[in-house]
Amino acid sequence: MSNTAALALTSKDFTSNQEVRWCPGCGDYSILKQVQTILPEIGLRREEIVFISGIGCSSRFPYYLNTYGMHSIHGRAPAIASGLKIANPALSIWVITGDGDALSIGGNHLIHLLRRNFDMNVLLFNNEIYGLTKGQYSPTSPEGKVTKSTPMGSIDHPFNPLALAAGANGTFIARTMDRDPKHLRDVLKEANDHKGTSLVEIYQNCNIFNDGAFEVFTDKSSKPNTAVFVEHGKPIIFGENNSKGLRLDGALPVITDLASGSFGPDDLWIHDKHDRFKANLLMRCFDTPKPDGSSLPRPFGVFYKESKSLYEQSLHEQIADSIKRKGAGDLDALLKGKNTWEIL
Amino acid sequence: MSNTAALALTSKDFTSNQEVRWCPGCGDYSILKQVQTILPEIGLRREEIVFISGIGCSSRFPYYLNTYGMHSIHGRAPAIASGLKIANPALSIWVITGDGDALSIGGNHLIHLLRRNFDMNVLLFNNEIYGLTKGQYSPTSPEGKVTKSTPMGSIDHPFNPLALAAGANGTFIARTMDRDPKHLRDVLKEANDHKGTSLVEIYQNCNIFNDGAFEVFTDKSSKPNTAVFVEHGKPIIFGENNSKGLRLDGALPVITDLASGSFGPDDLWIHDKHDRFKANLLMRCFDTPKPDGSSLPRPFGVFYKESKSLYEQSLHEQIADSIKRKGAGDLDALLKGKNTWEIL
Amino acid sequence: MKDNNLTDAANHVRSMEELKDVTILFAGDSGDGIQLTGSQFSNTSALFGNDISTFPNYPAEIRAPQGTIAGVSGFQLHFGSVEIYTPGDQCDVLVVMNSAALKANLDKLKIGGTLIANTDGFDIKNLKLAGYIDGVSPLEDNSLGKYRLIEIDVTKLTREALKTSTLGTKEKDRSKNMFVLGFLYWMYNRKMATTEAFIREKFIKSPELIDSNLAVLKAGFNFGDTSETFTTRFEVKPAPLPKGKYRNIMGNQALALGLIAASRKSGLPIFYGSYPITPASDILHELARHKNFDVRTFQAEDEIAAITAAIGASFGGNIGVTASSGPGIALKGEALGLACMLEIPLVVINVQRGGPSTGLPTKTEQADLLQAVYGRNGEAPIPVIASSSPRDCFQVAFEAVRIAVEHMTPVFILSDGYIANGAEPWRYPSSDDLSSIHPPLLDKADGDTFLPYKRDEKGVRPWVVPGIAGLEHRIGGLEKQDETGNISYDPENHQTMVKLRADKINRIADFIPLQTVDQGEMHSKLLLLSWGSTYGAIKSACKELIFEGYSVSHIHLRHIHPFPKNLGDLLKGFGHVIVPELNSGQLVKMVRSEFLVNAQPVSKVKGLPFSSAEIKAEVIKYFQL
Amino acid sequence: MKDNNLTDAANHVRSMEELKDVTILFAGDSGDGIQLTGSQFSNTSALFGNDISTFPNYPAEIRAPQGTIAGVSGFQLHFGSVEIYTPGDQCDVLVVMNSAALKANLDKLKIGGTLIANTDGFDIKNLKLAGYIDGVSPLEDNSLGKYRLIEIDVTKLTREALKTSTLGTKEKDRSKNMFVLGFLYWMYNRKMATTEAFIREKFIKSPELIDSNLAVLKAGFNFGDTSETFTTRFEVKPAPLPKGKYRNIMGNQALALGLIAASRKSGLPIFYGSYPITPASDILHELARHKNFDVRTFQAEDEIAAITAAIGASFGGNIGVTASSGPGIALKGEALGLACMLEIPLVVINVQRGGPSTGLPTKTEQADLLQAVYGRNGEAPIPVIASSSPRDCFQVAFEAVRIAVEHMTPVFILSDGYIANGAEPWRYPSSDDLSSIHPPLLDKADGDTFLPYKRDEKGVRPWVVPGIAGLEHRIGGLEKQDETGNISYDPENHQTMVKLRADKINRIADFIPLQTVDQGEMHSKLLLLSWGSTYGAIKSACKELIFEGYSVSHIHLRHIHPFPKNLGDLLKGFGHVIVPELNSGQLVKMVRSEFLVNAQPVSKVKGLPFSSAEIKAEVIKYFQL
Ligand SMILES: Cc1ncc(C[n+]2csc(CCOP(=O)(O)OP(=O)(O)O)c2C)c(N)n1
Ligand SMILES: Cc1ncc(C[n+]2csc(CCOP(=O)(O)OP(=O)(O)O)c2C)c(N)n1
Ligand code: SF4
Ligand code: SF4
Ligand SMILES: [Mg+2]
Ligand SMILES: [Mg+2]
Repeated sequence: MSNTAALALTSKDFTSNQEVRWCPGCGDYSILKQVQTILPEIGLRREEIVFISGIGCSSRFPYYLNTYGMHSIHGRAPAIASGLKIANPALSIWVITGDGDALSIGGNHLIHLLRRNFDMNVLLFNNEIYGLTKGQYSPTSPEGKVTKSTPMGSIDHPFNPLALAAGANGTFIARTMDRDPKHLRDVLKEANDHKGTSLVEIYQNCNIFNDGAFEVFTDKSSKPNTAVFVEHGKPIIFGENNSKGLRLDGALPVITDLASGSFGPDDLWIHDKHDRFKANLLMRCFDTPKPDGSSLPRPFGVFYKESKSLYEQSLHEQIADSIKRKGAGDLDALLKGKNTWEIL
Repeated sequence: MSNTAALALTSKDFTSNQEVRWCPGCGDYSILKQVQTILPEIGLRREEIVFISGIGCSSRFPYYLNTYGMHSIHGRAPAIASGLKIANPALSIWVITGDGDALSIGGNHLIHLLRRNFDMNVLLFNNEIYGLTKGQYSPTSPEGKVTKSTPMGSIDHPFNPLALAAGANGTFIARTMDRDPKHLRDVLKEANDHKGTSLVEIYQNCNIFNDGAFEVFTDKSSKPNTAVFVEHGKPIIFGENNSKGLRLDGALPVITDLASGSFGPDDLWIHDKHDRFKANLLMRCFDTPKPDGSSLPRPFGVFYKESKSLYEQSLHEQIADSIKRKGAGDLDALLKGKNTWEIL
Repeated sequence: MKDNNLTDAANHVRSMEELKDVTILFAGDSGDGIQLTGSQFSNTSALFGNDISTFPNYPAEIRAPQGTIAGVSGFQLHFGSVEIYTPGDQCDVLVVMNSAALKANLDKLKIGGTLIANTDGFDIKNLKLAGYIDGVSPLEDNSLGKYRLIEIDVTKLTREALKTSTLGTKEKDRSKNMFVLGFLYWMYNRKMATTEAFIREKFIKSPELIDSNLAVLKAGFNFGDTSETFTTRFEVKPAPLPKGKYRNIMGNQALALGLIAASRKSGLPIFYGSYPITPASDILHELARHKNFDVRTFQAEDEIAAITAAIGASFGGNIGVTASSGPGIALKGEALGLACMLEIPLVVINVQRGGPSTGLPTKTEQADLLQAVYGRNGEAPIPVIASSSPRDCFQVAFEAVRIAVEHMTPVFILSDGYIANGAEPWRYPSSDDLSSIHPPLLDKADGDTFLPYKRDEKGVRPWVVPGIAGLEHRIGGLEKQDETGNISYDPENHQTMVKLRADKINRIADFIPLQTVDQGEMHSKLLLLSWGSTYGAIKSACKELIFEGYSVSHIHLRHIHPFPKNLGDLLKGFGHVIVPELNSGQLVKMVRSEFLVNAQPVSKVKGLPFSSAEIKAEVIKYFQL
Repeated sequence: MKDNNLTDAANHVRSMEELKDVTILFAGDSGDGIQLTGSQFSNTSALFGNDISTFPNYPAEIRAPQGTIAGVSGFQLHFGSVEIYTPGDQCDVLVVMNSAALKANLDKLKIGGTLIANTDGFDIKNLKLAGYIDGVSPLEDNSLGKYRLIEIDVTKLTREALKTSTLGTKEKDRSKNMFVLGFLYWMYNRKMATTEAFIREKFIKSPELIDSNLAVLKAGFNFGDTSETFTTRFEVKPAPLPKGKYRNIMGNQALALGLIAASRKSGLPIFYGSYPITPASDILHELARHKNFDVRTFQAEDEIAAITAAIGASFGGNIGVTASSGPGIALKGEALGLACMLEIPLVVINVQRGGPSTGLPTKTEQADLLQAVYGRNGEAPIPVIASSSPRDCFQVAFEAVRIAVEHMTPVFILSDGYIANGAEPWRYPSSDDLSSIHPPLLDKADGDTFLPYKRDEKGVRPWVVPGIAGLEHRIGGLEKQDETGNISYDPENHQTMVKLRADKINRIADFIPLQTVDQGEMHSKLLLLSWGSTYGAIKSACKELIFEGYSVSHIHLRHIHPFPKNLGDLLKGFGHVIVPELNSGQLVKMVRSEFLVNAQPVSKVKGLPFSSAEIKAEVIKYFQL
């Protein structure tokens, strides 16, 4: 897999001839654009890249990229991608999935992919709704959500997708949003650099069936107070002109007013993406924050990263071992077996 | 659902006329016995209890209990139980499942059951192997496990079932073992008392295909050093004549020698089953401990308990509400609809 | 109707002309409110007493860019003073709100038909988006000479009508469709009361929008009335439908109502486990609105959870129902086997769509019949019944529950996208008209040992719901011993049980009506044998053919497995049998194998329903041989 | 063989008698090493040159309590100096290690047959466990007068043979089965070398066990030799099998080898995605042992992941294979539709078992045929081929890969539990004997725009594996435009594609052998038409019937979809057609519908194979009509 930095490709090279068919204003457009922007920067040729998706609005994604791709069936992209990765570990594989595709019908394949730790990237477009089927609630929709299928409000307690990924022993867990192109690009690149299954949850606005689901995080006025962007090794700071920070009181994250002066940056929680438990604390900051900053903000960024053996690598090592020990398979010997006799 | 303490039933009353068909020495026998022992003690009539299982050796369980039961299909017991609970919330429902049934093919149904929080008990018989199909590795088998399907050792990183349950927002998470009847009974009773989905992982020895998988925890000589039994509100103590304890150094559990005297019980980690993060620390004590007690022991007991609205309750409340608001459905009005005309 | 009606209409005398039936196709951008316009005209016509049939044709599931062909939404309405069986083959009137709508639908307009075009939708931008590359408007290049063209700048006239309104232009333009609707009400001499009432209710929260929409609606009507250009109005008298009370109903809605009615008539709650999928989702949406009927809807994590939850609910004494389409049905095979083995009531609805795989999710097809009959491991027979029209869905749902509950078996309902979204008048029954359903529930122990698989004279086992003292029992997916239900690996017992399960299903034939001939003689040269949504097209084709003197008959099946007992004998009465299906020939396979008749397929696999013209052509071709 | 052979043998003259063929059934507790004893005798006989056929019959999947009927394990061996097609209907010799084994199998012993009983297995405890409630031993109540009873206290003799050994009694008793084996080797005049070698290899790690087992084996042999009671020995000469090199092979093993061979002959690695299930798991176990053939085995989280991973691997240029049984196959329907739509190579193996639902997991059945042919949503045709015997599995697997790869399609292989675990001699090919397989791989852009769904003369699209510059493309489950593969909702295109996909499959008939008549004339009164594992029983029945002068022929299908081109014509040659199947009549449905012949089913659904006697009886019954 060539990593020669500059193949002199541009985002155009990654744009297919297919007309993009999302609703005007859909968050998917921004994600597509950012992906097309970083692909030329990660030093891969088009033919080395494969996008595998399930079914959903988001899953139309592969058709719009001029790489190899498969728009498969609902929820099964992780399994298909696993088989493909085993067939050819050299490929750079990107799984595109939605909150329904990944967490409803595809939940089992996702958690097994995460535990096996194939080297690939999973982009989970979370719009907290079933878009393609025209607006039923999804496993990430907030409780009480009124949709076509829940006229009196949904009664399911939603998943916390990142906590679920952590519970499944995911080795790279991150969150970003369609409305913050730079952050989106940075997280995608870091995900791509990770050797292992990188799960990136992307908040994506469905302006037709769930418009404004994430407005509190994306709206300029509230964003500073409601969204905190964590960086490895740096103190966790947010708020208007970084006036606030998070401190850890035991296992309890508390908001700290930096303006007051009673606490300085060194008193703050320094984000360590290698610390499973602190990462878990971040993922569990999940209550919808008040715009005024009086409540814990929703964290974005790379929460957790761990290095662990890759499934496809171990598999091919076993093949190599067995060839080393037994020699490359001899078909005639195999057909012959142990006990034979001849009739003359 | 009658809770009159003594219905004067005995474990005999809960024993069906079907001949038990597990291998001699299988851990399932002990679990069956303990279940038959506690059932008379939880104040329910036989007819109020339903056991729903999937497929696997463990899943034969319902046939041996003289209650209502269904031996369903592989992995689907949680979904079947959900439908049954909605049909009749008064029933006491027990899902019986194995590590393959629950975590391999049934993984998705399990995590969705946990997040929805139906009021039922899930007993996960974990023998770290596929017993019924004669010995392939399972999602809980340790890495490198040599089985029929992995002659060179398994390359899957196993699940940590309790961590997965926590990631899925389970509201009651516990671990016990076939070889400790009293602990097993206590945990089962507490699980039954919990209003919500109670997940109980039970270490179960498959003496035919995976004999001794848990010996280090069950064997008298090593048990004191390798297994720690946590109790809510009590310091975490283990070791030969309770000579050791666990202390928390930040998020790091450390073994403390109580004999030395430098630390007393009050310095120890007091188990709080309502603390999600400390519970998570316990669940993550997952490396196989050395018998000599030099490494962290494997915890047993009720790790986490949280109270949350029940799915079936919310569903029936919505029905009641809607009847209150619209009145009990009037079929003729429904058939008539809004716009009608008559032809004379 | 005869073409000349409209062409006559072209000479400039202000006159009122009577028509037997009219087909109008409303077409425009997804955003143009086409579906609303169409359904309003439909309701008004129905309430007026016409017989009607409608066919909404949505763009493919992903919203396509505005103004493009892919973004065109259509609503076809066929109404008349005679009985109507289909939404009409070709249209008398085509309403297009933009260039793409014209390009996509012109072929559906009869020669001499009326074309109403919103000129504002034919600017360069729209022309290009629609793929008129050279940017020349078809309205101007006299390419439309074969039609009666009515050009209206709807946008301009709408804005004018709202000069005084304080609304923004965007809001104003949203009521464009009302202008068109008003104009057509004038053209077909309709009252606007229903639509006015609808507007008042819909916009109850903003009086401003009520006023604007009413104003534009009226403006459209007056535009026809005042403008000199339009000289002819048309009249379509009420249809001589059977006496009774009527309403409009769509297929999926009728399925939901049928289930609720069956719930009432059996005294058991409906449990509906489902995972959303086009075009089945609306059943879930409809049922979720009727919780006050003790309907329990469960949006499951996938189709397997949906059906297994339904099985669990049936075990608990509810009527377990699940529905899906295409790939979602394929996922239910294993669980269907379990339901067969348990012998528990279950209704599985397949609202068929274009396949294979994800296929054509928004298009219609009948290609899942053999899957319904055979798509399981082992010998697992399941009754299969199919609905023939939107209103028939009510009867079929009711019948499916009856069979499932009274015969303790899963039952397959086959509907399809065409029926699901289509609408027609329904002479709705009163609850008393509906027969009651008798579940074989056993609610107390009768002394001697309880045998959960002991059968009654119908071959049906008792339904025992957890909670009853003394009847505790275990059921499961392994082969069971006759009567006791205990696990049994005995070879003879297995053969017995396979036979008992099959007999139980076959005996359902004793509890369903004998097959009737829908059209034509009991003996004729050619039989049209059909099932499902092709009913209307074939019925009207057959009617006309008989009228034209052909020796042809029509048999339409509701019960496909088991077949009605007399079907084999009926078939003997015909020289030849052809089986029109929206697949590559599936029912025809079953009939050939079952009755060894040389039935021949007539296949259409285009994601679209048959037109009666296509059926007629096939038959005439046959007679010319 | 004729019964009297054995009964003659009963008069007490020490003699050597020659037999054409013998059927021995070894039966005992799961723990008694029955399977090992049986397979050792089988190998020895095969190596000696007999033709053989074996049928292991394990207890149901859960280990049953020792000594009970449910715990009985059986191994039936049929060997002869003539060609052998089945494991034998009834046994000449029944070896029982305990009471339960006798009770469970006595009905399989011929009148006058030899019954070898381990008396130690007939104590009160064992009798009660076996259900001889009154505790009276059948060995003592003269109820066995119809048989030649040989009582041996195997346990006692075994321990004696090991007097000097330092092993514990438990270990000693474990070699009981060797005593029986040694005795039978004496009885049938066999060399023990193979078994001795086997013992030396098996216990290589503990010389003690080598010695003990060898000692007991010899003791058993000598027991026959020395004891006066046994006067007759039997001789079964080598069979006149075709010249060549032979080995024994079991069905699942042969499937694995066939896949690996096809991998070599196509130059593509095998990817095997599977989720364990009885009786298919052994294919996974076998393949996992051959990683040095670059076989990639993936134990997936469920059957859906197994097949979709295989599809992903095929997309990546591997030969994607998946296997399952019963309920596991039912779960693969949706993904099969995707593979159809993608037009990608895939092999799906169904080792059928008793159904429906979980059914009879360890028993055999042929009831998944129609599921294989029709069990998907939409028009999704897939080639279906079936193996007729353990060794035939090799050819069938190889053929399936050839079709999948050369025609870019998923292919169904139907095997069953009977074939999967049965063994027979196999004249194994050399790699050069195998034709090579030609995947339509495209490995570089040829200038003009690449069309992933442009077809060759066979109707097959190119296979382009990710990694090739200039050929980047997207595939998916939505209907695709002809040639380009882009998403298309065009009605005409859909019809075209449905037809193109069907034609491609139908045209495979041009690339498979014409159907031959296996036995009998091309024209006769009665045809036995069959498929799959019933081959042996029907072949031998047919042979005998023809020998006895009946006008009967036998056609056995390997290719079920598409049928061989000449099948229809062949069928015309027979007065009547009967179709014996281990289901309620499935192939018969296809044949009736396809060829309108009045073929009649012969059904057996007991979880057991046909005996040739049953087939003969059916035919004779027919001729008596
Ligand atoms: C087996 C199957 N079940 C159901 C569907 C219908 N379906 C298509 S996409 C979808 C969910 C879409 O939601 P999500 O995954 O969040 O994607 P989004 O459209 O929101 O991007 C569903 C239920 C299907 N295509 N296949
Ligand atoms: C759909 C389906 N797939 C596979 C199987 C085969 N199968 C039966 S049980 C089982 C797994 C058993 O393991 P586990 O769940 O751990 O139960 P145990 O036998 O160990 O108690 C499998 C793969 C099946 N019966 N059905
Ligand atoms: S429905 Fe929602 S998610 Fe789908 S394309 Fe439209 S805006 Fe985007
Ligand atoms: S195989 Fe293992 S798990 Fe199954 S019954 Fe035997 S010992 Fe128990
Ligand atoms: Mg979504
Ligand atoms: Mg297990």
